[in-house]
Amino acid sequence: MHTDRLRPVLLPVAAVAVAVAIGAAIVLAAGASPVAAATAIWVAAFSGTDAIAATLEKATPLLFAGLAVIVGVRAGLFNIGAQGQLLVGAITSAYAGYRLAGLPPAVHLPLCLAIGILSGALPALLAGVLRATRGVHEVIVTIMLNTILVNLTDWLAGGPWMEQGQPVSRTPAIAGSARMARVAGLPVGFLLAVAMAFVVWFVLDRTTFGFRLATVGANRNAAHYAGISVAGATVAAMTLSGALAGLGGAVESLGIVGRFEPGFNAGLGFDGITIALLARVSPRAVIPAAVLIGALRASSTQLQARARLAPEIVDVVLAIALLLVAAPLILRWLLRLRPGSCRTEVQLTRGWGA
Amino acid sequence: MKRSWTGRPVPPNGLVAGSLLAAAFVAYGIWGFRATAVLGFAVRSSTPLALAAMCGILCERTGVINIGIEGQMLLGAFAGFFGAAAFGVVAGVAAAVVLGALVGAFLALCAVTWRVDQIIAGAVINIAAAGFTSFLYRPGRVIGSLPTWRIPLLGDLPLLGPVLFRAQPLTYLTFVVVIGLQVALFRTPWGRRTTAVGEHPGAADTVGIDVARYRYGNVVAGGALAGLAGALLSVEITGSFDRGMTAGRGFLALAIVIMGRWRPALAWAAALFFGVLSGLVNQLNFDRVFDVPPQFVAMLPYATTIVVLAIFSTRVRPPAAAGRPYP
Amino acid sequence: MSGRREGDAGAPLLEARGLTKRFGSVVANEDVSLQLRRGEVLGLLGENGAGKSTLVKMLFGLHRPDSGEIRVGGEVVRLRSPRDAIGMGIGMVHQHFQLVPVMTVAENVVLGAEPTRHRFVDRRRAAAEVQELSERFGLAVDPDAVVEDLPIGAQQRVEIIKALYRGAEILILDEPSAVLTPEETDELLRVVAELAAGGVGIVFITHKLREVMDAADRVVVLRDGRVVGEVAPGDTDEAGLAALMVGRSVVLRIDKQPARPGGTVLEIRGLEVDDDRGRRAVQGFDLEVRAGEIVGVAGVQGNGQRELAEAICGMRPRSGGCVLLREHDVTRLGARAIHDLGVAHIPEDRNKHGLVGSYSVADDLVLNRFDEPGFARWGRRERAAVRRWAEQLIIEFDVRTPGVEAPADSLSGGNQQKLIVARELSRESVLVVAAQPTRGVDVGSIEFIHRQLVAARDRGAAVLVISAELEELLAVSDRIAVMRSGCVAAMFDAGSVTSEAIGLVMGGAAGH
Amino acid sequence: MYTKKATFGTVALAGLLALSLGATACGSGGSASAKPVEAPIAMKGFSGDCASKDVFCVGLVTDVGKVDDKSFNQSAWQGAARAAVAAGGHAEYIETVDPKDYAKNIQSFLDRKADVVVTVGFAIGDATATAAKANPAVHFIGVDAFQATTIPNLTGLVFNEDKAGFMAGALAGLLTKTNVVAAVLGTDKVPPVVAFGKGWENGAKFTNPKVKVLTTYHPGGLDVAFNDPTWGAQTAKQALDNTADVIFGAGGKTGNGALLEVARQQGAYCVGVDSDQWETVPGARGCLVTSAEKDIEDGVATLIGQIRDGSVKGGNSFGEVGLAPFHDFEEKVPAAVKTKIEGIVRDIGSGKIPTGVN
Repeated sequence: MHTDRLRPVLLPVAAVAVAVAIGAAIVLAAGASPVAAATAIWVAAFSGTDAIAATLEKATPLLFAGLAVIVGVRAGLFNIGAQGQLLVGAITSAYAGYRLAGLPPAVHLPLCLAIGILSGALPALLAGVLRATRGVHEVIVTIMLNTILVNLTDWLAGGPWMEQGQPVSRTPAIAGSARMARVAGLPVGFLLAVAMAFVVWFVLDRTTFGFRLATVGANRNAAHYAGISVAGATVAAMTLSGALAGLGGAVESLGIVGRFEPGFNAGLGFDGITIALLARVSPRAVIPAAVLIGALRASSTQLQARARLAPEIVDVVLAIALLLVAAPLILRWLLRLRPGSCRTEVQLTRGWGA
Repeated sequence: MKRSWTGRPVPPNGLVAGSLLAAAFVAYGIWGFRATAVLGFAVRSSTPLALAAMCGILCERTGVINIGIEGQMLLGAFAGFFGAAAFGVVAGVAAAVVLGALVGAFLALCAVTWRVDQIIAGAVINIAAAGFTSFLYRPGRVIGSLPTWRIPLLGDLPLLGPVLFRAQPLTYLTFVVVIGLQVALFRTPWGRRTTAVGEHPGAADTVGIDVARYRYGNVVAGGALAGLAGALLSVEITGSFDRGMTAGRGFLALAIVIMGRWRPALAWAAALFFGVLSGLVNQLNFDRVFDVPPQFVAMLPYATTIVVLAIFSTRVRPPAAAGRPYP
Repeated sequence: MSGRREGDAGAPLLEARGLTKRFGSVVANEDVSLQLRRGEVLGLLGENGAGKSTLVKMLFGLHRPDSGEIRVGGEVVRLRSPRDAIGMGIGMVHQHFQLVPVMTVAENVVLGAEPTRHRFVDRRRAAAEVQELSERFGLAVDPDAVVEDLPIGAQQRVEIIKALYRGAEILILDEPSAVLTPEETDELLRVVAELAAGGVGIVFITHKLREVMDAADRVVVLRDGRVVGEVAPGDTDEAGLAALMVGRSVVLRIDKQPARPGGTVLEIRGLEVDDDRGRRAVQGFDLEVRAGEIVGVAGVQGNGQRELAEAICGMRPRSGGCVLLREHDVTRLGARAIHDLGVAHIPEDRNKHGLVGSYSVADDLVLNRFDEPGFARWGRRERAAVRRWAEQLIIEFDVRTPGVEAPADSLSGGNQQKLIVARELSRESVLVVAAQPTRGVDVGSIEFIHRQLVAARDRGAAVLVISAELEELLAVSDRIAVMRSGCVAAMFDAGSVTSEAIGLVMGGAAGH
Repeated sequence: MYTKKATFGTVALAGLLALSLGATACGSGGSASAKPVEAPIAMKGFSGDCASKDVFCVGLVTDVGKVDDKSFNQSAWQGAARAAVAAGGHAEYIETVDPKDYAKNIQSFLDRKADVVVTVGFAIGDATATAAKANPAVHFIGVDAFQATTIPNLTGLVFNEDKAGFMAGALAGLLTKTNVVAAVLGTDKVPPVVAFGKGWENGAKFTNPKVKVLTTYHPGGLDVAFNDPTWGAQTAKQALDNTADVIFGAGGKTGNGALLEVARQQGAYCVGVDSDQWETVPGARGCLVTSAEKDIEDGVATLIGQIRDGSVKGGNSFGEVGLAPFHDFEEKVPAAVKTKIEGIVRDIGSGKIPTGVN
C-alpha cells in the first residue's frame, strides 16, 4: 500500500474481494451456505482437467469480447456491440464450416476463422465509419446493430441455413475439417484467445499503429497535432474490435458448439465489457479476468448441485465488482485508502456527440 | 414564418398533427376496425416506451447519459408486481416509482458526485437489475388489475375513443406526463434551467443555478418515470412479472430519445411510429397479406434509427454536456 | 500606489483594498487596491500575466483573496461564489461567453431569474424586458434569435444585457475586445459609454491602449501583480500608458550574435485562415522568414496569431493565399507532411495539442516522430531506442522529471514546455514555429528556451516566434512583425525598436 | 505504464478469489433459495446415498430457463418430483443457464449416481443422447425430444401438439360468436409452437367453416420471443379489436400475457397451452375456458413409474394431449358443444380425424 506500484494491483483485487464478501452475505441471507458456494465454485472451475477445460472454454469467448472492447476503449470508443459482432462471426463461420465441407483442414479451418473475423468486422466498420464521417455516436449504432444482428442470425439459423430433416432452429454440424480440438486437455480456442491477447497487447503497446490509436484515444487534439488521422484511427479501431469479436464467435462455433444455434452465445459480448473493465483495459490482464469470470460462469451447475443456490448470484457478484472497479472512490472510502497519484478511473465516454 | 420558442422556423405543429389525424381517419374509413386495432396497438405499445424515453430525455437534457433505463424498468416492474401482490395495485405502482427513483439517485450519485463514467454506471444498473430480480423472484403471486376507464364522450368517438380514451390509469398518466414534460421543458423556469444545465453547465452555474441539484433532481425524477414504465408493464399491461420481461424496451427507448431529438412529444411520436410498424405487421399476419419473417420486422425500428442518424446526424444534436461531469 | 482621489461624496460603488492572492509560490496579485464609482469607466490595463484576470476573478467571487477586502457600496462583502457577486449587483462578461448556444437571447438573459406567469416563463415579458434594456442602452439584439446563430459581437451584447437584467450596477468586462472585429469594438465602446451615462460602474479590462484612451475615465495599470499607476487618459498619451504597462521590470536580454540571414525559407503570401467559429482570423497576411533569422510576431491576443501558427503547420485548413516552404507550395499539406519537411512546431496550448498528459515523458518526446526510423522498425516501436533518446534529451534540455517513464502530466508547466521544446528543437529543422513558447514558464526556463531558439537559428533554421510577451520578442527576435486584425500592421528591426513603439502599433495607435 | 501492473493485479485478483473460495473446508449444503414449486415435496438434494440400490434418485435438467416457468420446465419437474416421492426417493433439478452446459449439467447427476435423468426441451436432445449412450445403466427421459433412432435407455416423451391445438381450435370454432378466433404465438422457429398454431387453425375450421383465424408470431429473437408478456397482451388486444372472441395464447410468458389481457376484457374466451393454465396463470381464470394440454407432468411421472417397474422402452413415448377441464366455464359451455367436443377429442385421439398438420 505504500508504493504506487502496488496500487493498481490492489484496486481490482480489493474490488473482487469486497464483491465476493457482499456476495457471501447475500448467499447467507438467502439461507444458503457461503462455504458450500465457495466449494462449488472451486470444484466446478478448477478441480481436475475437465473442470479446468470447462472454465477455459467459458473464458474463451469472454477473452475475445474483452479484447474487442479494449481495442475500442484505447482509441476512445465504446464498442457495446461486441455481442452482435460475435453472433455474426459465429454464424458465418459455422456456415462456412458445413458448407465448405471437403476442404483439407489446413485450408478449411483458417478459412472459417477468417470468414468469422471479416463478418464480425463488417458491422463494426459501419459503426466506425458513421462515427468518423457523420459523427454518429458508436454506442447508439452498436446497440441498434446488436438487435438487428440477433434477429438476422436467428432468421438465418431458422431459415436459409437451417439444418434440414430436424425441427431445431440451427445450422448443420460443422465438418470435422473445420473443428478445433483440445490439445493436451486445453481447448485450442483458449490457446488462440491467449495468443490473441498477447497479439493485441503487442499491437496496442508496442507498435506504431497502437500508438496512433492510443494517442487518438488519449488526446484527439494532440493526435491532430502529431499528424495522426483521427477518422482513420476511429475506423481502424472499430474494425479491429469487431474482428476480434467475430473471431470470438467463430471460435465458439468451431471449437465449442460445433454449429450455430440461436441462444448459445447469449450475453457473451456484454460480459466482454465487464471483463475489459475488470482488467482495467489492459490486454494481458484480460486473461486472468476472463478466467475468473469463466470460472464463475462454469460453476452454475455446481452452485445448484452443491449449494442449492440460484445461478443468478454470479451476476449479482459481478455487478458489484464492476461497480467497485469503475468507482474506485467507493472502494477507497470502504477501505479507507489514501488517494493515490496514479490514474484509477476508467473512462469510456466523452458524451454522445464529440 | 412561425417560429418555435427556440426561435427556429418550424412547420406548424398543428398542421402536422392535423394531417396525421386526417390520415388516420382516412385509414379508418377504408379499413374500419383494422385501423382501430393497429392504432390501438401502436398507442398501447408506445406508452412504456414513451415513459422510458421520458426518463432518457430528463437525464440527458440535464447532462447525464442513462443507459440503465432497461434495468430501472425491470426493477420497477419487479417492485410494482410484488408491491401490488402484497399491498394492492396502488401501492405496487408507488413501489415501482420509488424504486426507480432510488436507482436514479444511485445513478446521480455515480455521475455527479463520484464522477464515475456514466456508461459504466448504467451498465452496472442493467447487470445488477437483471441479477437481483431474477435471484429474488418467487412465482405464484397474483395481483388485481387496474381498471379500464372510459372517458365520457371522448370514449365514444369513432377511432379515437377506443384508441385513446378507453385505457387504463397509467396510460392516461403517460399522456399527462408526456404532454406535461413537453410543456414544462419548454415553458417553465425548471425546463429552461434543465436545458441550460445539459447544454452549458458553466452558463447555468454563473447565473446561480445549482447544477448538481438539477442533475440529481432530474435523474431521480427520470428514474421514477422508468420505474413507472416498469409498473406499466407488470401491473397494468400484463398483471404479471417475469424475469427479463422488459425485453429490451429500455434500449429501444434510448433510440427513441434520439429519434425524438430530446423532445417529449417528438419522442412519443417516434414510439408511436415503432408501435404502428409492429401493429401493422401483426395485422398483415392476421389478414394473411404476406409472410414477412418476424425477425425482419423486429429489425425495422433499429435499422430506421441508424439510417435516420446517418442522414440527419448534423441536425440530431444531443445536449452538449451529456455524459460530462461538472465542474 | 498613486493618485487615489479621496473625498468624493458617498462611498465608491466598488472598492478593493490591499487584495493579495498567491498560487503556490507565485504571487498573482499583491496589495492591489482600486475604486470604482457610479457612472465611471475604469480601465484596467496590463500585459498578459500582469494579474488582471486574478483580480477580476476575486471581484466576481471566483477566487478568494488571501488578504485584503472588497467593499460594495462601502460595505465589506465576502464573495464566495458568482452567486454572491450577482446578488451584490456585480455583473461580469467573461472572455468565454457563458451563454447556452441553443437557447434564444431572451431565454439566456432571463435564465435563473425568469419572469413567470402562472408558473410558466412569461415569454412576452422576458422579450419585452430584453427589448427595453436593449433600447435603453442601445444594445441591438433580437430577443427571439438563437444565440448560436449570432455573431460574436451580438453575443457579447447579450452577455451585457444578461448582467443588466440581473440588476448589475457594476459591470466587469474581461478583455471584451479580444474577440471582436474593429467595427464591433467601436460599437462596444459606444455601448460602454452609454451604460456609464446610465449610471453603471464599469471595469474595462484590456491591453489595448486605444480602447482605454477612448473609453476610460480612469486607468489603473497593473504590472507583475501590482498597481503601478493610476492616471486619467487626459493626463497622458498612449506612449505614456505603454511605458507604464510594459515597464522596465525584467529585461530578458540574451547574448546572441547578429543574424546572418540566408535564403528565404518561409514565404507567406495573402494568407487567409478562419477560426473555429468560421470567422476570418487571418487575412491578407504576408511574411518572409529567412534561414538564420528569428522573426517575432507581436500582437494582442486574438488577432489571428493562433490561427496563423496552426495554418503554417498544417493543423488548420487555409482558406486563401499560399504558404511556401523553400519555394515548395505547402498550402494544402497536413500536419504530418509539413512536419516531415522539417518544420518544428511548438504549439500555443501545450496541454491541448503539445502533449498527451497520460503518456510517459519518453512517448511524448517522440509524439510526432514515433514512426520515424530509429524509433520504429516495420511498425514495431523501438522502445529502448526511444528511452535512450529520451534520457539523452532530458539531460540536454534540462527537463526535470523523475524519469523518462513518468507521466508527462506529473511534470511542472515549465518542464512540460521544455519537453515540447526538446522534442521540436532536437531535430534538424528548416523552420521552427514557436507559439507562446514560454507561456506559464518560470524565469530560468524562459531563458533556457530562448537560448534554444537562438541556437536553432544559429544552426541555420528560420525561426518564427509568436508571442504576446513583448520582452520575449525583443530578446530573441531579429525582426518583429506586429500582427493586428489578421495581418501584419508593422515590421520592425528588433535591434532598434522600443517596446513602447511596438505597444503603440499593437494597441492600434499607429502602423498601417 | 500501468499495463504491467494491472496484469499482476488481475493475476493476484484471480488468485485471491481462488484462495478465498478454495481454502475453506467443505460444508454441508444449506437449504436454499431454489425451492421446489410444489410445497409438499421437500428438496433433500441427494447426497451419497444415491449410489445405493435402495435409494431412488431422479435428476432433472431444465432447458435454458427456470424451473418455476409456469410452463414445460415446471410441469416436467412436478412430474419428476411426484414420481420420485411416490417411489420413496429423491428428486433434484438443475437449471441451465448456458446451453453449452447441457452436457455438464447432465453429468453432474451421473456423477452423483442418479437412477433417472430427465432433460427438458428439444435443444438438449443431442446432449441427452450422448449421455445415454455413455451411461447404459442410467435411464434418460427426454421431454419434447423426438428420437429418430432408438437408444434403449433413452425415452423421448413427445406429444402431438397439433392434436391438442386441433381440439382447442375445434372448441373455439364452436364457441365463437363473431366467427373470428385468434392465436398469439411465440416464435415460428420452435416446431411445437407451430404445431399448436396450425392445429388450432384447422380445428377451428373443422367445426366452423365460416371462421376466420388470426395468427401472429412474436417478431423477435429467440431470446425474447417466449418472454415478452407485454407484446402478448397488446397483440391479444389487437386481435380482440379485430373482433376475435376466442384467443389462444401459446408461447411461454408471451402467451400468458395474451391470456391475462383477454381475462381483463369482457365477453371473450382464452385458451391456454401446455399445462392446465387454470393452475399456472390464475390471473387468466376470468377467460380461460380450457388449455390445449400436453400432459408433461403425468407423462414424466408415468415414465419414471415404468422405469421403476422395468416396463420402460427406448424410442418415443407419446404423452397424453387433450383439453384441460373447463373449470368455471363448466356451466357456460353449452351441453351440445361439450358433447361435440368430446367426440372430436375421442376421434382425434384415435386418429379418426386427421389434424391436417404434417
